[in-house]
Amino acid sequence: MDPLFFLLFAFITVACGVNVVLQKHPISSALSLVAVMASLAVLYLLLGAEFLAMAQMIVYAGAIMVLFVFVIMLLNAGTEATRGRSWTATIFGIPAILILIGALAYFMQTGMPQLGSVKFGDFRGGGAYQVGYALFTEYLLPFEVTSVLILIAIVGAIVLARKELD
Amino acid sequence: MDPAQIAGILKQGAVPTSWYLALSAVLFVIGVAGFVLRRNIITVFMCIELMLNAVNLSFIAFAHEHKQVSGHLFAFFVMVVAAAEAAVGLAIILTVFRNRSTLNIDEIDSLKN
Amino acid sequence: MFKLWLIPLLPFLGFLINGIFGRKLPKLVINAVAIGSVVASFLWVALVVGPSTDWGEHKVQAHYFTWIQSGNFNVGWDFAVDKLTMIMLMIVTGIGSLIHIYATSYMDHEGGYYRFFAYLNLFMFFMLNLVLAANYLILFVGWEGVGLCSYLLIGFYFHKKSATNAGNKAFIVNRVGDFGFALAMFLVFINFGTLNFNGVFAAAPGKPVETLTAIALLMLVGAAGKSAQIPLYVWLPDAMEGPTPVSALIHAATMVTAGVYMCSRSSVIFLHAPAAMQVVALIGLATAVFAATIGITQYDIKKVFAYSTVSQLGYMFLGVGVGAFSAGIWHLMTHAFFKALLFLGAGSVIHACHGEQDMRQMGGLRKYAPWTCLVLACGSLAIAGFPGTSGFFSKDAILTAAYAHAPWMFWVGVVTAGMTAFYVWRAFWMTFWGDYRGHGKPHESSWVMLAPLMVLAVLSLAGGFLFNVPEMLKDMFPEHGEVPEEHMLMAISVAAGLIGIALSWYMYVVNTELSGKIANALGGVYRLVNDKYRVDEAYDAAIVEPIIHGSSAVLWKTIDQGVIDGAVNGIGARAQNVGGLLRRIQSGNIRSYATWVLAGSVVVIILMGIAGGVR
Amino acid sequence: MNLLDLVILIPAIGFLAALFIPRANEQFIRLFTLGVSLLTFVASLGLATGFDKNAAGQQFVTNFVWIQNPEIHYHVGIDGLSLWMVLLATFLTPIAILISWTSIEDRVKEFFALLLLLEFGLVGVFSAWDLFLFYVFWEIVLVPMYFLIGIWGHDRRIYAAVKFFLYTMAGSVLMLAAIIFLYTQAGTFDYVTVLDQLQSGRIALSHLQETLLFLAFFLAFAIKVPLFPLHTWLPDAHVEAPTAGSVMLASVMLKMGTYGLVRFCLPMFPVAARENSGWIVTLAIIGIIYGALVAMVQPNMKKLVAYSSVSHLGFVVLGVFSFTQVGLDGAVYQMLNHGISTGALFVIVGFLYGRKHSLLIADFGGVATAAPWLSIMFMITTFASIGLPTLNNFVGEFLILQGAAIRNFTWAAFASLGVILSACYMLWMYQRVFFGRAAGEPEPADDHGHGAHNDHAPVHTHAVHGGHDSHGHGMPDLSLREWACVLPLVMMMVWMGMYSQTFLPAVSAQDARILTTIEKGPQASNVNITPVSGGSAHAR
Amino acid sequence: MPASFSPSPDDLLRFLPETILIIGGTLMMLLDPFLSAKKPKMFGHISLVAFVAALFATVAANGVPGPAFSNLLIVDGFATYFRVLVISIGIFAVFCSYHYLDREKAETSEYHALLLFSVAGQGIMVASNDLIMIFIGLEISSIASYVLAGYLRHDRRNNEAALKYFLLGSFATGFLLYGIALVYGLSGSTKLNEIQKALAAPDASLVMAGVAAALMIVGLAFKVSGAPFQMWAPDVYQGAPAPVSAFLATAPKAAAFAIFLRIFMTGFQQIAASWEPIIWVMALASMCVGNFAALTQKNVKRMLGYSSIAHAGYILVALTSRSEIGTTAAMFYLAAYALMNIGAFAVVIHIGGKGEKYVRIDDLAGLAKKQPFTAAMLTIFLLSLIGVPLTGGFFGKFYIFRAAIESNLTWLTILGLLNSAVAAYYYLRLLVVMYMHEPSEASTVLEPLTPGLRTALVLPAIGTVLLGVVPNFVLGFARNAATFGK
Repeated sequence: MDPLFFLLFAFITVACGVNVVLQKHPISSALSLVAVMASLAVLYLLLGAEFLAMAQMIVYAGAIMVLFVFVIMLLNAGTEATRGRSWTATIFGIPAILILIGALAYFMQTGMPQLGSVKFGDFRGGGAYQVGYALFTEYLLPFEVTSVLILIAIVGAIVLARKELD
Repeated sequence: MDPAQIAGILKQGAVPTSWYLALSAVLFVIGVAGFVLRRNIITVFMCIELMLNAVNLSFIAFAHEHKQVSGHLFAFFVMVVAAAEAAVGLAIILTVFRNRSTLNIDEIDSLKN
Repeated sequence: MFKLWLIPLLPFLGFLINGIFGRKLPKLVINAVAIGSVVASFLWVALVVGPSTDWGEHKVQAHYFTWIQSGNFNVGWDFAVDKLTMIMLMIVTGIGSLIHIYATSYMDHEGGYYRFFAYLNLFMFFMLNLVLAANYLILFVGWEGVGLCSYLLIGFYFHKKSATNAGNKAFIVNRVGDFGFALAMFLVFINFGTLNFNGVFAAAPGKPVETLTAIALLMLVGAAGKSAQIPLYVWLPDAMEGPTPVSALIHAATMVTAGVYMCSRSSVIFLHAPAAMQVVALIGLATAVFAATIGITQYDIKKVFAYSTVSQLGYMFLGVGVGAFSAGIWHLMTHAFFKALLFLGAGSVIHACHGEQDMRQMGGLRKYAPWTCLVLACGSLAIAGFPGTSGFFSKDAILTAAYAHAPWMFWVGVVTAGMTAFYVWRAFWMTFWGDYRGHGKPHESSWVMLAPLMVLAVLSLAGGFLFNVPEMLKDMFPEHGEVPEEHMLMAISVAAGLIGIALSWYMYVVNTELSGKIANALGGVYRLVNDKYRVDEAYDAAIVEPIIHGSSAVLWKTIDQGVIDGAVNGIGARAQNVGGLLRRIQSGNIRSYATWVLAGSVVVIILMGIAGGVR
Repeated sequence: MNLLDLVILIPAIGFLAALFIPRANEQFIRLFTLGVSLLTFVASLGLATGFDKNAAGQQFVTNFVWIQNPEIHYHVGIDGLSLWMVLLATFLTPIAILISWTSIEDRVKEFFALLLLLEFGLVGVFSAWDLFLFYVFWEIVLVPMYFLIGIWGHDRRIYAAVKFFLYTMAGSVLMLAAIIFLYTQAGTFDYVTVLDQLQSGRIALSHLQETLLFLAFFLAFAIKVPLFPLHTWLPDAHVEAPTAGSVMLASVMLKMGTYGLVRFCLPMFPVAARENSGWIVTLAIIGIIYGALVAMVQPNMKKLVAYSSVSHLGFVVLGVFSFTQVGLDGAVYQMLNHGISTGALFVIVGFLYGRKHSLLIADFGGVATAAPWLSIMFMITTFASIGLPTLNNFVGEFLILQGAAIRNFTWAAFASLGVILSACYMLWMYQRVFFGRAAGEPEPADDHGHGAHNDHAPVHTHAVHGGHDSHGHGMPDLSLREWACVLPLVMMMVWMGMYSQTFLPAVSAQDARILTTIEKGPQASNVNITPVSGGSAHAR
Repeated sequence: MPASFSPSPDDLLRFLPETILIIGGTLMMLLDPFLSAKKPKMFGHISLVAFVAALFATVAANGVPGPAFSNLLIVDGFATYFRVLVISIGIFAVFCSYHYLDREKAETSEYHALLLFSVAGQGIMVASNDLIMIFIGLEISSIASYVLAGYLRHDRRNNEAALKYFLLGSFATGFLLYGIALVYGLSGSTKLNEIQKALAAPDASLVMAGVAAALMIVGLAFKVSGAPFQMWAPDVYQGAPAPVSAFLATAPKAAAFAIFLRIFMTGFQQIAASWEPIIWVMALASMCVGNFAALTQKNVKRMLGYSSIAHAGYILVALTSRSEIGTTAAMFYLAAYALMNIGAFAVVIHIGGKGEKYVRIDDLAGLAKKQPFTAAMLTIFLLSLIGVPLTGGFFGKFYIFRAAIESNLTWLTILGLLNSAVAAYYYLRLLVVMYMHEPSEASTVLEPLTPGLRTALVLPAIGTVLLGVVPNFVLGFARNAATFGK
């Protein structure tokens, strides 16, 4: 079953990912991105990351993407203009992307050490308990420090988006 | 990887970790491609999220490989970072839009040469 | 011992006093200082050094201080007196004194009076240095120093462009000669390890002929510059821009003979380099003829004497070249007498005619300036080799030696002697006979001017008897072989002189039309000679102009500013171009930036992946 | 703290102190900097009197660690080579200050302070015995000169200043690379140690390495000298610089290059120096002739003098690379001579500029009438520059040419052409500037002659119509201050020309040591060129 | 390492500097309602106090060196050195900001809070021993910087700078993060010493390690603005408010170089042979791009942006030499670089005027006549940037090239030195304009130097000269720190 699940959701992920890029209207891209995240959450689950799968759905697909959609609506962003001005991006961009994926594939193919395989349920270290325990012991510092990150985000948003400086 | 191998995997019922990694790589590159090719700033920003998600998948796949929880934590931190970035980034986009009334990334090029 | 340093230093003090304070001094003091210093020096030479010097082998040496010392290159400020030097000292100080006296009157009305005497004293200092030197470098000090004074005095009337031009020309042409002299010194030091005359001459006979020939030829270049020989004679006629006493002292009697002195001084080297000797003789002879032909056609009285000087210097070189060093020196001395006389006389004539130098504007002056006429007649006789005069003896000595060396040289010399007599007497007739053709009323010069002239006139006439130079110098230079036909030769040369005088008398007194007819008949040839063979023009066209235009157009404008600076600025411009290109890449477009990041990362990833795989 | 330290420190302290003087006190600033520079000069005279010319090695040494790891020493001292260079710098600085007394009106404080900084750098360059320290001073010198040219210069000053800075910088960075490389080999910057290790073979350089190191040092020095074809910064810098700048530049700074050649290039890389001497000498000779020819056709006096420097310094390089005692002595001596005589040329050209605000030869004429003493001083300087015996340049040039002739007679022959040409351009300039009559000049002053006999009418009649007193105002003779600038220089010319024994023995002794070390060089025997010293191959 | 809920006092002490900075920033937000209307300058004072306190805390923390927080952090000489550096830069940034914010009427608590947070993030970066910690520190620093770059939100230049910085920064972070992920996958840890061990294992996959390192190089090179990842730098430095540019050009760069050094000199030392050529090329490219593109700039800020690229190139040369001397050199150079750049930007702030109207090079014209002191200070900084002896810039360059030559990077050295000669040209242009041109419009409206800016000029100037004349006091410390505790 696992491979089928994987392939299914991998297909959804990639398809939606491509859709994010291909869609002309940002709102479509955003919805595709939500789909990517959702299918990724499933893959996380397959990898035994229960907590993260939930977090992915709640934080990412929920909070962050809502913010995106909100801003898109707020700015009333329409279909993106077709006139592009970057020759560099068009001429070098696409070949570079192809070479990048090729290179990554080649090196992963040749250079990756022998890895195991994933079977649903063979790793149970990703539950809320384990994650929580690690967060408050070994990873206490980053956990606390990320709070600063959130604070900065708040301050930054205030600085940039509030109505008037006075 | 030839079809026979794939068939073997399907039969066995276990997915090689490298498939996840490959998926991650593909997703990453899609993100990169989107960044380079799209013109709407918000879409471009979403492509960055795509890249971060791709990396998260790698982290979790490797966490599974090493049977460690730390990889999950990394992914978790990345999410927090992504959230903070999203807040700040969207605020920046907002100010840009207020001043220029455009979201076309190609039109934001007054600082140059 | 003899305080040799006093000899040059006295005039030098005169120079300092007049040079620094002269502006504020009355003329009387200036005269006293200028004349006094030179006369004192003359007296010191004549009364103290001269008599005490044993006229035999004895040689006075004095070392004052080390001038330059570097490794084994050691040059001291050394003086030495031997007989040759003694003769030169007498000539220089003696004639120098006379000319100083003459000049006090001649320059009486000139501006820059003190300046003139300061320069003149400085000249004496350097000239005495030159003859007193005991090594080549000190000789060279004098050599260059007299060049400097020559430059200053030729350009004495520095408001006149022609004067300063002439000064520059003199100095620069001399520099060409000095170039040769300096190279000669380098060779001397390389081969002898010293520049001292004693050391060099002692070792010279043992050195290879090629070396000595090279040294001698290079010295000849130097001598040719200083003594106005072909091809470097061109400066001397122009040097007549200077005041006449200068022409007499520097450009006739003393400085220009320094080349002859130097060659004689180096006789040991020359004698061991026969090929060089031959060259010296040929150049001397060629110069003698060449300058004489020009002299025939000139109308400026000083130019005539100037070419005559060149010609006579050629004689001296002929003497040196054929090995008759003492004859050369003899002629040097007699020439100093009569040529100084001629120039000073010419000065007197010019003075009489209110500054006129063109002989066509003179004539009949014997009535207005009888004394001048008389003394000039003496000088002219002497230069024409009239029997019994000083010129007769010295010229004869040279011609005899030339005959012994190669008869054809004798014959050329004789022809030259005839021409010399012709043009000098031509000048004489044109000046003193006929009717006065100029403006104003000519007048006789003052006694201050005439007195030195008379002394010189006596010397010109009797100098040959009084000072038998070959006799004095006979131990210094090898004996010259006797020529059997000596009297015959003497007669021929005297005859040539007389014919010259007679011809000139006929052409310029009896049949004055004739010269014009001949000139017309000769046409182009005459004009060529009258234009001094257009050598100056040729030099200008062949050397000066190409150098100046080449330097300006090619070296400066093209190579310096075009190529080198162009390359430097070009590098700058290229750098800015590159900068401009890089700035264009920096388009401000976020997507292009991202593309660069992407492209960069692709390259880095591939390289690192490959490198990592290789280990 | 010995005397040399004082000589280095006094200008530095003076510089800093001058910065704190209120800028309104202009006269005080002038006096103060003059006082400092004179004090330095007096102190440096003590160096000359206390110097023992027979002792090997450097004297007045101060050596302590400045920076640990990499161990960089403040190691200064002087030997026969640097002694006179130091004195040259201290001698010319007061003169440079004096000539700027009235001509500098803008930003007086900065100007005079910078001159002191320049002096500090120059003295430092010539006395440093640590490679790093040397480089430090070498670069420090650039800064004040850059400002001197750029701020107080003439019309194209900025171009000239930047060109000067970049040219020098481009050369010196390679020297820095070479210095660092030597450090990695020797483990020290101390020049004595480095040299010792190089000579004893403890640092074994490959042939290629030695050549490259030599070239790196050589390039830096050659630009500074400047050697053809790296010279084009010089005319620009000279022409545009204020007089004091030109003087210091020509007289002292150019010597940094030649000094470097003698001090560093030769002893450290004897083999490379000898192998490369052929083309170097060729360039030097080209420079001699080329500089002279180009000087001849310059319409601008300063440019003329600048190109003449190219020519004269070609002689110096020739002397250095003759590898003979005579040539080397002459080269070092010629550095001093050129400093004095070219310095004086610039000083007087500066006077002329101050009077007429032009540097073009064509704008002058007849100066000799109006300002006889000025003309006489310039005449002496001119002849010194031409190389008239009894004046200083002759001694140097003769020794150089003699040395070159010992090594290769053809070199001397070609180089001697420069002596002829120098007379051409200098005299021609002198004639056009000082002789003749200035345009519109009236009858000459009473004591200056036009020949009563010879002087023909045109000049007279033409001149009568000129303005009556133009020359009296426009071209005064030397003032007392100007005398104070020129007279010491002229006296030095005569002294150095007449009695070189004051200076040469110290130089000679040091040169002899350098030459011996060169001949002892570890690989010297492998090379096919036999070293020649003096004329020892012949006579005796 | 046994996991525990309560960190030890030593752990807390080792993290004290950042704690102080964060508390200071938070405190500022709390005090905002009381101060912002009446005494906005107080915010500056408070942040100064916080920075100074953090500086002392750094010194205190250095007294108890060692790892903290389950080895995520490490306090060693290296960390202390860079902490002191970034905190000092913070102090100077505050001094630079007083006048600027006053002029722009934009004195807020948020500005100073963000500055404090940003420095805190850099402090975390430099003291981290773990890639994930590094990442978090980097993001704290970066996100705060993004906001600061766009601080004057009504200014179009600020907006654009912020957007570019943000988008491209995030893009590059993606690469960095991907690299971290791969490293984690290969070694099973993100701790640098573990990575080093894992890579030393005989069966380690060096191909993937290379790819991972490559991705991290991309991310880090972006942060240090090494070519070809430098494109953002000129735009951002030009667009951001001048004091922020001063800060951005120095502190994040120093911190980024610190982690660059730490990661590549410890974690990736095993595969040094493969990254050295890459950095070699990158160093050269940075020097060339920076210097050549700066040649024709007209805007001072932009020119300084390009110059910072070139200087990054020099520091990359030090990295290329991958020796302790090289690390020392990079550390020293960063200090010198920070001082001279802050100083140069301070002058730009001074002459800029309201709305940064006068930031063209020509606006410096005649500065030496109007304000000789300011001109003299800028002269010191420019001479240091050129690399004239007796300045920190020179000694730093010298030390870098010394390291390079000792590592046989002769050609890189020569090219680098030639580059520094090219660089002299555009720095000289500033000197030319300042000293040799007649005063322009900008100088007529020039205000006198305020005490804050004066401090921001004098202290760096003194520092620059001290680094050049007596480099030992910094050099000695850097040399000990460069061993990474080995």
